[in-house]
Amino acid sequence: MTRPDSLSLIMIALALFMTVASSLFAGAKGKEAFWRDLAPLWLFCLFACLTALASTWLSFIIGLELSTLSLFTVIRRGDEATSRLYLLAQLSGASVLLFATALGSSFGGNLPLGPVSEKLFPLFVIGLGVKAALPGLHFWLPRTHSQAPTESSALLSGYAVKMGIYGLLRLVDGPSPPLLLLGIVMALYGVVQALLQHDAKRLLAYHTISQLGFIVAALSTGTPLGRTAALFHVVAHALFKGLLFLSAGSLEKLYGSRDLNQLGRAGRDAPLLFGLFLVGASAIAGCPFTSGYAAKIVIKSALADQGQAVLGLQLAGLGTTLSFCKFGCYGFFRSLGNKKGGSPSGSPGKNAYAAMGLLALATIFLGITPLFLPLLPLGAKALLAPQALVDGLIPLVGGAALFALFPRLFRPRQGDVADVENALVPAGRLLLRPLAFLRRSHTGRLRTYIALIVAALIAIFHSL
Amino acid sequence: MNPVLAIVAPFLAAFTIPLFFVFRKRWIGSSIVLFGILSALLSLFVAAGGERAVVMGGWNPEVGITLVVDSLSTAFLILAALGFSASLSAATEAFGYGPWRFYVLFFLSWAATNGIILTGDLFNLFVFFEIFSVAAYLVVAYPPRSWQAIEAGFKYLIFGTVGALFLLIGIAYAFMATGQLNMAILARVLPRAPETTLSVVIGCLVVGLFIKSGTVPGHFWLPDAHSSAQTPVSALLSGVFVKVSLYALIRLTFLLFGNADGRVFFVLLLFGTVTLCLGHLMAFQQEDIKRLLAYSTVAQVGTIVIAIGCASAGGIAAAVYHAFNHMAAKMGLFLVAGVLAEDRASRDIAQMRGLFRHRPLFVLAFCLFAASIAGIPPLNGFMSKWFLLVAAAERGALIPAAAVVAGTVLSAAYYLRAITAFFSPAETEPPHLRPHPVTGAIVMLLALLGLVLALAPYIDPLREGLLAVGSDTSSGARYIGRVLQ
Amino acid sequence: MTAFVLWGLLLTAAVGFWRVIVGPTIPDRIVAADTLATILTTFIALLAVYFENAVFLDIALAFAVLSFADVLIMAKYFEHGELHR
Amino acid sequence: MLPISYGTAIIVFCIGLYTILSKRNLFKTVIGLSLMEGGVLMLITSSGYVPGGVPALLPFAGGEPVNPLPHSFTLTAIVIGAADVALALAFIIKIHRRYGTVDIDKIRGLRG
Amino acid sequence: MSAMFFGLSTVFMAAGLFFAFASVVGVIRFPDVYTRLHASTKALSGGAMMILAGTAFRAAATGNWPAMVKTLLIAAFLLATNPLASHAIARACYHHGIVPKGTVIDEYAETVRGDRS
Amino acid sequence: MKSPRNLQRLGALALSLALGWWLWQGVTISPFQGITGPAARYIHGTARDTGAANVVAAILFDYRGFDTLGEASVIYTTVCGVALLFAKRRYRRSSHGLSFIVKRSMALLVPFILLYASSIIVMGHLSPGGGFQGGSVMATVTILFCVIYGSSFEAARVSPKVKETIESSGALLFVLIGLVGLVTGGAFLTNIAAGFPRGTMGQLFSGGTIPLLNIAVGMKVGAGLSTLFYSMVKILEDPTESSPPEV
Amino acid sequence: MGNSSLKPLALLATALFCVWIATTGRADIPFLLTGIVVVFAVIRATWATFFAGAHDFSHRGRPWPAFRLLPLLSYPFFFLLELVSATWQVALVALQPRIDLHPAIIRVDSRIQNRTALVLLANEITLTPGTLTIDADIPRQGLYIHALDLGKDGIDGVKGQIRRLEHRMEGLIR
Repeated sequence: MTRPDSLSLIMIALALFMTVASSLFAGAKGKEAFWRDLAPLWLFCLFACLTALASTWLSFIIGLELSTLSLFTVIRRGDEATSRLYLLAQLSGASVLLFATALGSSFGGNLPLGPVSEKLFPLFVIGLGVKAALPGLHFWLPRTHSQAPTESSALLSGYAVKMGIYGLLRLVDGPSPPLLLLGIVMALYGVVQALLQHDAKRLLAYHTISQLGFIVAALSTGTPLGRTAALFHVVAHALFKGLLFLSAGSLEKLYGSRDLNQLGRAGRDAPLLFGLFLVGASAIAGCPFTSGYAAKIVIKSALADQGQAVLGLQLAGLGTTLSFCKFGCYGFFRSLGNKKGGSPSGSPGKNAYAAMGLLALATIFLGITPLFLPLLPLGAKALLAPQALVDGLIPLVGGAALFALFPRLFRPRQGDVADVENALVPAGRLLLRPLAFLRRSHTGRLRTYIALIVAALIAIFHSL
Repeated sequence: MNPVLAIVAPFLAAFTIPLFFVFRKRWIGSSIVLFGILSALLSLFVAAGGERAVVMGGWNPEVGITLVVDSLSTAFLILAALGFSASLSAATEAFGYGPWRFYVLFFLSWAATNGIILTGDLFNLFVFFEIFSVAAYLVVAYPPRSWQAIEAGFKYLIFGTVGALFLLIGIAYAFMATGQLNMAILARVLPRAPETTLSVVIGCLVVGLFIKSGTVPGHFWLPDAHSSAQTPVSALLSGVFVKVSLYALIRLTFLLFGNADGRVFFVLLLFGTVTLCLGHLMAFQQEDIKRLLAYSTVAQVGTIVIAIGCASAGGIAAAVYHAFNHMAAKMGLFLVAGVLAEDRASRDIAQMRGLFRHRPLFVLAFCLFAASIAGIPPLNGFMSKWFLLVAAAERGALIPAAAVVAGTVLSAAYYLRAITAFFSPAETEPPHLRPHPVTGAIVMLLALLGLVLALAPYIDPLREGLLAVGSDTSSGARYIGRVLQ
Repeated sequence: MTAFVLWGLLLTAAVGFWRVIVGPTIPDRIVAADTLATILTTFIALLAVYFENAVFLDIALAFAVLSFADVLIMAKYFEHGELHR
Repeated sequence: MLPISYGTAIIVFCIGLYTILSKRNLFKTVIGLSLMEGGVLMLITSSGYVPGGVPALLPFAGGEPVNPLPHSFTLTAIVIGAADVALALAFIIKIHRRYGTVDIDKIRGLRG
Repeated sequence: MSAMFFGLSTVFMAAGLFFAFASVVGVIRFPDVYTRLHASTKALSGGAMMILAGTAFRAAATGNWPAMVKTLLIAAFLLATNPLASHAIARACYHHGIVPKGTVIDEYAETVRGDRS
Repeated sequence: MKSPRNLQRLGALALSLALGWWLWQGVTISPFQGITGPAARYIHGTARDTGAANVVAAILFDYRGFDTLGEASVIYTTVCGVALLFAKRRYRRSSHGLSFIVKRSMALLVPFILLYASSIIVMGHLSPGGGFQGGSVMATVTILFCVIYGSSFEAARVSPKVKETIESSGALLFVLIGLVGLVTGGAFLTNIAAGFPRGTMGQLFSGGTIPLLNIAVGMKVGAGLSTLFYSMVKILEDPTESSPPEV
Repeated sequence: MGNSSLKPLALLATALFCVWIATTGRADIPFLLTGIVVVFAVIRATWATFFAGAHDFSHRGRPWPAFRLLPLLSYPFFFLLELVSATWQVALVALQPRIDLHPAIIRVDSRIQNRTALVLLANEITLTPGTLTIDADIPRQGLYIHALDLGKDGIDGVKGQIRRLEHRMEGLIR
C-alpha cells in the first residue's frame, strides 16, 4: 500500500462524511438496531476507505466487493429480490474487472492501480461501468436505489457508484472519445427516464445516472481540468444527491409512499423539509452559486472544445430542472390522487433533519467556497463571469419556463417506463430454456452416459 | 518416518476393528477414535518428514514399488489427513460406533487414499485406486435401506469400474510399450514410445481419471453419489475423494506427458471448461440442497482441471490451493446442509426457510463457506481463483478464465438462493432440534481453516510451499531425481 | 499323437458347444457345460504331456474342482425353481 | 501369432463394450464389464509372450522363460476384477429388491 | 518298459478320444435331459478316464512319476464328482418339473408329487 | 419403437468399433528382442534375491508384495462391503440342500479338497498357485457347504465370526510381516535382507517370507470369499424375498 | 472318537496323506512333516462334522461302515471294468444311426442298511451301464433309477444288474 495521494484522501473524507450523514438519518436506537442498521454502514465505510487506499487493482476489487457485500446486507432489508439483483450485478462487474486484472497481471506480481494497456481498457471500462452505471450496464441502479432503505440509497448514490468513478479516474489518463460519448448519452438518457418517472426515489436514481454522465464526460477528457471537474462533481453530487434521497426518504416516512401521485401536501406539513429539498434541487439543477453550478461550469469549460458535448449537457441540465420542478410541485404542493389524503402518519425525526441539515450545509458550503477560495483551477472569477452565469441560467430558466408552460405534459404518469431491467426477466427465461434442456439430458440412463464417455475418449484420441 | 506408515496405519485399523468386534465389542468405539488419531498423526508426520523416496522391500526403484514423498504428495497427504479426520469425527456423531463395518471401509479408503498419494508405481496406483473406489462405492451406499443410496452406489460402481478399466488399459499400453512401471522411469522412457501408443496411454489414463474425479463426460455419478450419501460421507467425497483423483491427474499428466506436448493440456482445458460450465448451470437449477452442492463440486472439479490444464507452476499451485480451499469449504457446506436438512426432514431448499433463527452459527458458517466457494474476496476461494486466473492468463487460456469468472456470478446466484431461504421467515417451526456439538465444532474448525487459508498468500512458509509444489511438479525433474537418486 | 488327441478334444468340445447354444432348456445347457468342463479338464491335463510341463496338471485339478462346484450350484438353484427358463 | 492374440483381445474388449452399450439387463452389463476386463488382461498377458517360452518356474526347463511380470499383473487384476463383479452382483440383488427389475433403463430414480 | 507305457498311452488316448466324441454325440443326439445325462456321465467319464490314463502312462514313460500320480488324482477326482453332478442335475430337473420323454414306467412321479403337496 | 433401438445398437457398434480401432492402432508389436527392464531382473534374480522357485510368486509376494497387500485389501473391502449391504436384517436361513446322496458323497470329498487347497497355499512359492488360488479353492468348499447343506449348516459349522477372525488375522499377519521387514530390514516387506531365511531353492522352507505371506493371503481370501458368497446366498435363499430376477 | 471310529480315522488319514504326497509330488522330510500337520488339521476340521457326527442329525446307525480291506483293494478293478463297459454301451447307443430308446424310472429297494454304503452304491449305479440314480429314499433304502433303455429284459434286467452291484457292495462292508 503506497502513501495515499490527495484523490484517495478526498474519497476517504467523502466516504466518512456520507456515512456519518446516513447513519445520522438511520438513527439507530438500541443495541440490536445498532448492529442491524449501523454496523453495515460503517463496515461499508471501512471497505470504501480501503478501496480508496488500494494500490493495486486486485486490492481495489477486493475492497469493491466487500463494500458491495456490506451494502447488500442493508438493501436486503428493503427488498430481497432487489438486493440479489444488486449483488449479482456488482459481482459480475467485479468479475469482469478481476478477469481483466488477471489478464494484466503476471504470476506473483499484481497490476498496479492505474492506467492499463490498450487491449484491457475496454474490459476495465465494462467492469467499472457496472459500478458506475454506464448506459446498458445501469440495469441494476434504478431498482436498487428506489427499493433500498433510504440511508443506503443515499450511500449508494452518494458514494457506492462513485467508487466506479474513482476507478475510472485512476484508469483514464488521456482523452477517450467513446467514454465521452457514453457520458453524454448517460446524461441525456438519465434525464429522459427521470422525467417519465412517478416514484420519487426512482426519479432521483435516474438523476444519479444523468449526473454520473456529467462526471464521465468530464473525466473522459483526460486533462487535469477535466479530472478536477469530475472529482469536484463527484463530491458535489454525493452531497446534494444524498440530501435529495434523504428528503425523499423523509417524505416516505411522512406519508408512507414515494409515489408523486400520492404526495403533494408536504409543503404545508413540513416546510423545513421543503427548504432542505430546495437546496438539493437547486444544486442539482445548477442554480448559480450552488455546488452544482460550480461543478457544471468547470465541466463545461473542460469540454469547451467539444461543442456538441456541451450542448448535450445543457440539454440534460434543462431536463434536470424540469424534472425537479415536477418533483417539487407534485411532491410538496399539488396533490393529485388521494385528495383527502390524511395528515402525515409519522415524522422524519430530528435525526433525519439533522442529517439533511448537515448535507445541506455542506452543499451550500461547497457552492459558496469556490467563489472565494481557489478550490477549483478556474478560480472564482470564472464562476462569476457573465457568460458562465448565462450558461448556468439557461437550463434553469428554460426548464422552469417549459414546466410552467406545459404543466400537464409533466404530470407524473401512472405506470412504469420500460428500461433495461425489464428485459432481464425475459432474457433470463430465454437463457433458462437451454438450461432446462441440459437438465433433461441428465436422464439417468447409464448406457447413454457410458456411450458419452466412450465418445469423449475417441474425441480425445482424435485430438491427440 | 517411513512413508509406508501413513498407509499401514489405516490398514491396521481396518484389519483390527473386526477383531475387536469379535472379541472385545466394547473397545470398538475407542479403537476407532484411537486409530483415527494415529492415522492422521502418522500422515502428518510423514508429511512433515521432508522429501524422500522409499522402495518397498529394499529393492531398487525399477524392481520394487516406490513410495515417494515430494511437495505435491505432502500437500495432498495433509489434505487427506484433515478431510478424513473431520469426516471421521462427523461420522462418529452421526452414526455412532454401531456400524463398525462402515468404519472398516472408511479406514480402507483412507489407506488407499494415502497409497494413491504416495505411490510411485503405475500399477500400484491402479490397485490403490481400486481399493479406494470399492470402499467409496460402499460408503456411498452406506445405509443400504435407502434406495437412493443403493442406486447411487451402483451407478458409481458402474462408472468407477469403467474408469478403472480405462486406467488399466492405459497402464497396460504403457507397460507394453516400455516394460516399465515405475513412474519416474516411465517419465524418461515413455516419450520414446510410438505416437499412437502414447495417445492411447494418455487418452485412457486421462479419461479414467476424468471418470474417477467427476470431470465432464464422467461426471454423471457424482451428483447422485454426493447427494444420496450420508452427510459425513458426502463431505468426505467432495472434500477428499475427488481431490485424490485430481492429484493423480496432476501427477500423471506432468510426470508422464508433461514433456510430450501441450495437447494433453489442451484437452484438460477444454474438458475443464465444459465441466465448470455444466456444473454451475446444473447447480443453478437444483432444488435439492445437497444436489446443488454436488453440482457445485462438479464445477469446482472443472476449475481445478482448468488449473492443471494451464500447464505451469502457477497452475499447479492454484490447483493445489484451490483443492485445499474447496476441501475446507465444501466439507463444511455438506456438514451444515446435512444438519439443516435433518432439522427440516427435507433437502428441498424451499423447505429450509427460517433456519437462521434456530441455528444461527451453522447458517452463518454456511454463508461463509458459500462465499468462499463462490470466490467472494477476501476469502480463500477468491485467492485461489485469483491464482488460477493469473495462471490461465499467462497460458493465454482466455475462455476458461472467462468461464471461471462467470462461474463466480452463477455460483453466487445459486448459493444466494439457499441463503435467502435460510434467512427468510418460516411458516412452520421445526419439530425438534438435535444438538450437533461435534459437527458444530468441525464446522467451526473448517471455517477457521478457511480463514487461515485465505491468508496463505501472505504467510511466507505457506506461500513458498505452494509455489514450491508448483515448480517441483511442473518439471518433474526433481521427482525423477529423487526416485532414481 | 498327443497333438492329434488335443485337436480331437477341441473338435469334440466345439461340437458339444452346440448343445450349450441350442439347449432348449437350462438343464440341457448345464449338462452340456458339464460335459465341456470334463473335456477341458482332460484337455488341460493332456497339455501337460504336450508341453512336457507338470504345471498344467495343477491347473487341471483346480479346474475340475471349480467346475464341479459350478455344476452343483447351478443344479441347486435350478431345482429350487429360481432360475427360470 | 502375436497380432492374432492382440486382435482377439481387442475384439473381446469391443464385444464387452458393445454389450454394455446395447443391453438393458444389468447382469449383461456386468458381463460386458468382465468381458472388457478380460480383453485387457489378454492384452497384458500377450505382451509377455516369448517365442518358445516356458513358464517362469525355476529352474527354467528347456529354454527362455516368458515374461513373468504381466502374469503377476494379470493375477492381481483378475482378483480385483472378480471383487468388482462380486460387488456389482451384490448391488444388483439390492437393486432388484428395491425396484423389482433389472432393466438398466428403468433404474433412474436419480436424475436431473 | 518305457516303450510299453508309450504304446499303452497311445491306445488309451485314442480310445478315450473316441469315447469322448461318442459321448458328445450322445449329448447332441439324445432326446431329453435324462438321456443326455447318461451320455455325459458315463461315456465322458470313461473317455476322460482313458485319456487321463494315457496321460499317466505317458508320464510314466518319461519317468515323471509325480506327474503320473497327479494325473491319477485328477482321474479319481473326476470319477468321484461326475456321478454326483449328474445325479444332482437329474434330480433338479425332475423336481423342477421336466418330464422325461417317452418313459415306459415312472415310479418316481408319485413320490415327487407326494413331496410337493 | 423398433427403429430407435436399432439405431442405438448401431451407435453402440460404431462406438465399440471405433474404440477398438484406436486401441488396435496403439498396439506396438515390436520384434521380440529379449526381455528387458524389471522383468529381466525378476527372471534372473529371483533365485538369488528370494530363493523362491516360482518367479510369479516371487514378484507377487516379494518384489511387488505391496501390490498384493492392496489386491487382498480389495477383496477385504468387497467382503466387508457386501456384508454391510446385506446387514441389518435377519435373513431366514435355509436348511434346504441337495439330496442326501450328494450330501454324503460330499462329506467324503471335503477333506480332500481342503487338503488340496492347503497344498496349493503351502506350495505357493514352488509351483503355480499360492494364497489366492488356494484360498479360492478353500472358499469353494464353504460355498459348496452353502449349496449342498444349506446356508444354516454353513452358518452353524463355520460361523461368520470365525471367518471374520480368520480374514482379519490373515490381513494382520500380512501387515505384521511387512512391519517386521520394516523394523529389521529398513523397508516395508523386506524379505531376505531383513533376515528371513532364504533356504535352498525347491525346498519347502525357502523363499523367506513368501510362504508366510501366502498363508496370510490364503486365510484372507479363503475366509473372505466364503463370507462373500454366504452373504449373497442368504439373501437369495430367504423365502420371504421375492424371487431373483429373470435372466 | 471312540474305539470304533479309530479304523476309519486311520483309513482317512492314510488316504489324505497319500493324496498329500500325490499333490505335492515330493517326499522330502519337510514336505512329509508339513503333510502330517496339514492332514491333522484337515481331519480336525472335518471329522466331527462329516465322519463322527453327521450333517444330518436324524441318523440311525454308524455314519460310516467298516470296510473290508481286501475287497476294498480289488474293488477298483471291477469298478473300472464296469465303467468301460458302460462307456462302450452308451457310445454304441449314441453312434447307432437310429436312436430308439425306452427309458424308464424305476424304484429299486436295497438291502443295504448303512447309508453311506447306499450312497456309494447309488454313485456306482450312476457310473454303470444304462442307469442313473435320480433320487434315494434313504429311510426305506429305495433308489430311484433312470434307465436309459429297458431293452429286452425290461425292468427285471435292470434290477438284476443292480442286485449284482449291491451284492458286491455288501461284500465290501462288514
